[in-house]
Amino acid sequence: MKKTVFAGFGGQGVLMMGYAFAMAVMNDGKQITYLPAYGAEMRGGTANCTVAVSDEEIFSPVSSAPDYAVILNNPSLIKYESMIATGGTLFINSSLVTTEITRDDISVVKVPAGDMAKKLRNERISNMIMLGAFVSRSQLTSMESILNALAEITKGKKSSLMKSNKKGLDAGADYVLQGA
Amino acid sequence: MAGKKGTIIIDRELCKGCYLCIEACPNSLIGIFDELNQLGYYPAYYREENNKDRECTGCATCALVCPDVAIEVYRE
Amino acid sequence: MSEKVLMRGTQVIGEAAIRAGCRFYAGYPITPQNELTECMARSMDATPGGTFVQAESEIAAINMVIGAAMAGARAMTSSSSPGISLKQEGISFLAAQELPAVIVNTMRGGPGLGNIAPSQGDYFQATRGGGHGDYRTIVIAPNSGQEIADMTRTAFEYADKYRNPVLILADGMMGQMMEPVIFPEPIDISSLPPKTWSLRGAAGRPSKVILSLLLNPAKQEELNWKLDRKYKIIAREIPKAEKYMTDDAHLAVIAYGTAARIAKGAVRRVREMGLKVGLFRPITLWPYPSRELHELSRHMRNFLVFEMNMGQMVEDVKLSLEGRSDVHFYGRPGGTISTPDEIAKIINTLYHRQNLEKDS
Amino acid sequence: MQKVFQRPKYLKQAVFHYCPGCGHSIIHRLIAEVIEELGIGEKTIGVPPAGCAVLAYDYIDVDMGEAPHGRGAAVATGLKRVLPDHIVFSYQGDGDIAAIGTAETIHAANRGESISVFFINNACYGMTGGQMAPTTLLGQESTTTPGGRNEKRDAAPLDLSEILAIARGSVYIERTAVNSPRNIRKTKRAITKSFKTQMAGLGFSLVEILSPCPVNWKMTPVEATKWIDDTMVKTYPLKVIKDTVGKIDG
Repeated sequence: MKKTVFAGFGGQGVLMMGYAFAMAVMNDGKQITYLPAYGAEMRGGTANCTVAVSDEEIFSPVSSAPDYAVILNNPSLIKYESMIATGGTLFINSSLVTTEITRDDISVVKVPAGDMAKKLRNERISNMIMLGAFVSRSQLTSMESILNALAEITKGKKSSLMKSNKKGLDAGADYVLQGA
Repeated sequence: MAGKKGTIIIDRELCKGCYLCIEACPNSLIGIFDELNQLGYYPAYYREENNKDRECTGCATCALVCPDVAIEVYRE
Repeated sequence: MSEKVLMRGTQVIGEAAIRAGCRFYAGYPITPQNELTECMARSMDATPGGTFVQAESEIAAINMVIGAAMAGARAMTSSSSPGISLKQEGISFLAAQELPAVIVNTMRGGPGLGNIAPSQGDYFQATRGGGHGDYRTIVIAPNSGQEIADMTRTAFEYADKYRNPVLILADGMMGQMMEPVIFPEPIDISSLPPKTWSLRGAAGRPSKVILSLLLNPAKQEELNWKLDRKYKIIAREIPKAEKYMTDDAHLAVIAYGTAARIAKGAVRRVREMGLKVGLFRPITLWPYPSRELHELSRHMRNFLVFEMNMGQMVEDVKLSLEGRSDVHFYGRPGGTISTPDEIAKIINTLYHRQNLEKDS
Repeated sequence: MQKVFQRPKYLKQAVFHYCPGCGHSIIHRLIAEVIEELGIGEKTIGVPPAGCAVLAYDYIDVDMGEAPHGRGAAVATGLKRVLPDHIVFSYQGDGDIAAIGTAETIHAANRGESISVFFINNACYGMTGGQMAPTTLLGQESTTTPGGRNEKRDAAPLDLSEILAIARGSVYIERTAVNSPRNIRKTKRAITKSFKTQMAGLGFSLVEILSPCPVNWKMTPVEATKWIDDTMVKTYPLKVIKDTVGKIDG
């Protein structure tokens, strides 16, 4: 059983990352649960979701000690850093997350997703860059599954969207492979 | 309506004695019966025997205002 | 259409309802179940003969459901705790008029307006009738996306079969969580048995009336006896529970819905530690699966009730066990969600305090 | 001689439980007559209220489904939406429609639900013993306005029909009375028009009917009919309040 938290502020595509990941894992034939945190407010504030992946029945969809955390803003880092399980991995968008990380019992993958997205001339794909990095490092699913899931989710939308999504995913994956 | 002849039948057991029909009858042909009915009211009755001068025309105004559908109206 | 899809609990209810032949939905916005109302708006538009009404209040919504049920449609409304309180008048009428309908309560935390976090604070309201008068609603408490899909259909079937309102008791977590679901095939509503009692106009038959005002006490008593006989039949026919690792257990945790998932995780943990603990999960809350629970007390003397409230179901557990076993309780109210670790600790402490390890 | 007036086909053979001189049974009869004349008896469904007319189903011989107090328009909405080819009417007293059920009524009107609403205004809560209703006149005594309705203490009467006329989905609203032969005939025409409006699927229609309640008004039936003419119509003038339907055939 592996649990991952995706967190940031609203509008960063946090829930989309979790959803695409959950769908990819489901299509891989594994058990999954996806639990979005929902607030009374519709805009602003923090957004997060928890995805649990397992070969067996999943009991609690909530996680008090996630194995992975993909963090896109400072407030979320403060909230989740202490919760990550020992030996777990923390992914941060280092273009936005500037708070110092104090734990030394977890791995930290810093991805300057914001800057990378800017370079790719599409600031909206930083979540895809983070997702690419996460998938590449965690190996919880394959890039192919993620692409298929995204294609299913964006079905009926502009094909350029899928192209830019792929660009982001690849950039994130490459960044990790080059030894971030 | 001259010449038209009509008549009414009041079901005394349906009548609750509101006497709206008495008020409504243009020819004052309805009266109050002096015996209680089973509901405990003095029912309205058609004064058939007293209408030599003013005859019922079957205009049905009495039936129209009767809240208890106690009146049937016949006309030639 | 046995395709696996990833879907939110509230939307699963909506999709399953349409597939179960639901053709009338009226609702009013309230978090955390708005996706269900929105899903019904889209689905009913796309379903021939389907009607969606966004009502002006919860009260209006349940009363529209009364009208639709009188007309013979499979009808549903949904809300969350405060809105369900408003619907209770209508639910009482549905029970008295013996009208089938499905009501979904995605429970939230606390009395009053409370909060929108998952909770199980409406157990009493759901299982004791909820509104005025001597009646019962059938209460189903699913704990997974798949069970929501399957039991939503069951809810419509029970509603029609027993001519009684059926409540699907979920909570914010059940409603918001996405899980893979395989939906049952849609039914053909023309194949459903005709509702000869419904109001369709008095063509070729005497007129009839569906009412609940019975000024004659003898008639009222007659209806109440009739309802009571029906409830006894329901209590015999449909109680349902899941047992998990109870065969050799010295202690069973009793929990439903979201709490049962957390409890199952906890049972798994303490099993790894060598503790003989199982889980008893009621799936119908009314009628309560008392007989099955009673059976367990033949070889178990300790039960731990875990609820996301301060101890409501614990009363049904005690009634079922009739003093044959020790009943312990742990709960957290107000929308707080316990973790499996937390429950595992409670189980561990209880297990050793009761000297259950010596039983092995 | 020919029988020219008799109990209509859709009125059951039953003795009304209403007090002497009550307007409810006149209105029941008119509805039954119109249903017969329009030939819609086999596809009409009525929704009776809580209040004196709660037993309307004992008299009007069509399918009837009872609504909780005030919820008639919502129950009628559910019925009509499932059975769009049927004729659905709700029968509601002033407390039912203008106090507890105001929201359901206004919104059904605003949605333009194709239903007929018969709003019986007797300026009091009849069944519960003559308390103040939202329609009680200023100065009128009731068991809860012992010194007469006082605007400061008890608010002014609610002109529900006028409010409903503002709702965009209402197409025909008329106020009539059943206190005289002439008004009874007018009321019947209004009921007919309301049903025809529904048959044509034109939208929400309502007939407000001023109806005598001699017992709670502490008057004789004849005095009560006169009180409507002399006093009640000053607050509730008899008129067509809204009509976007115009002449309707059939």
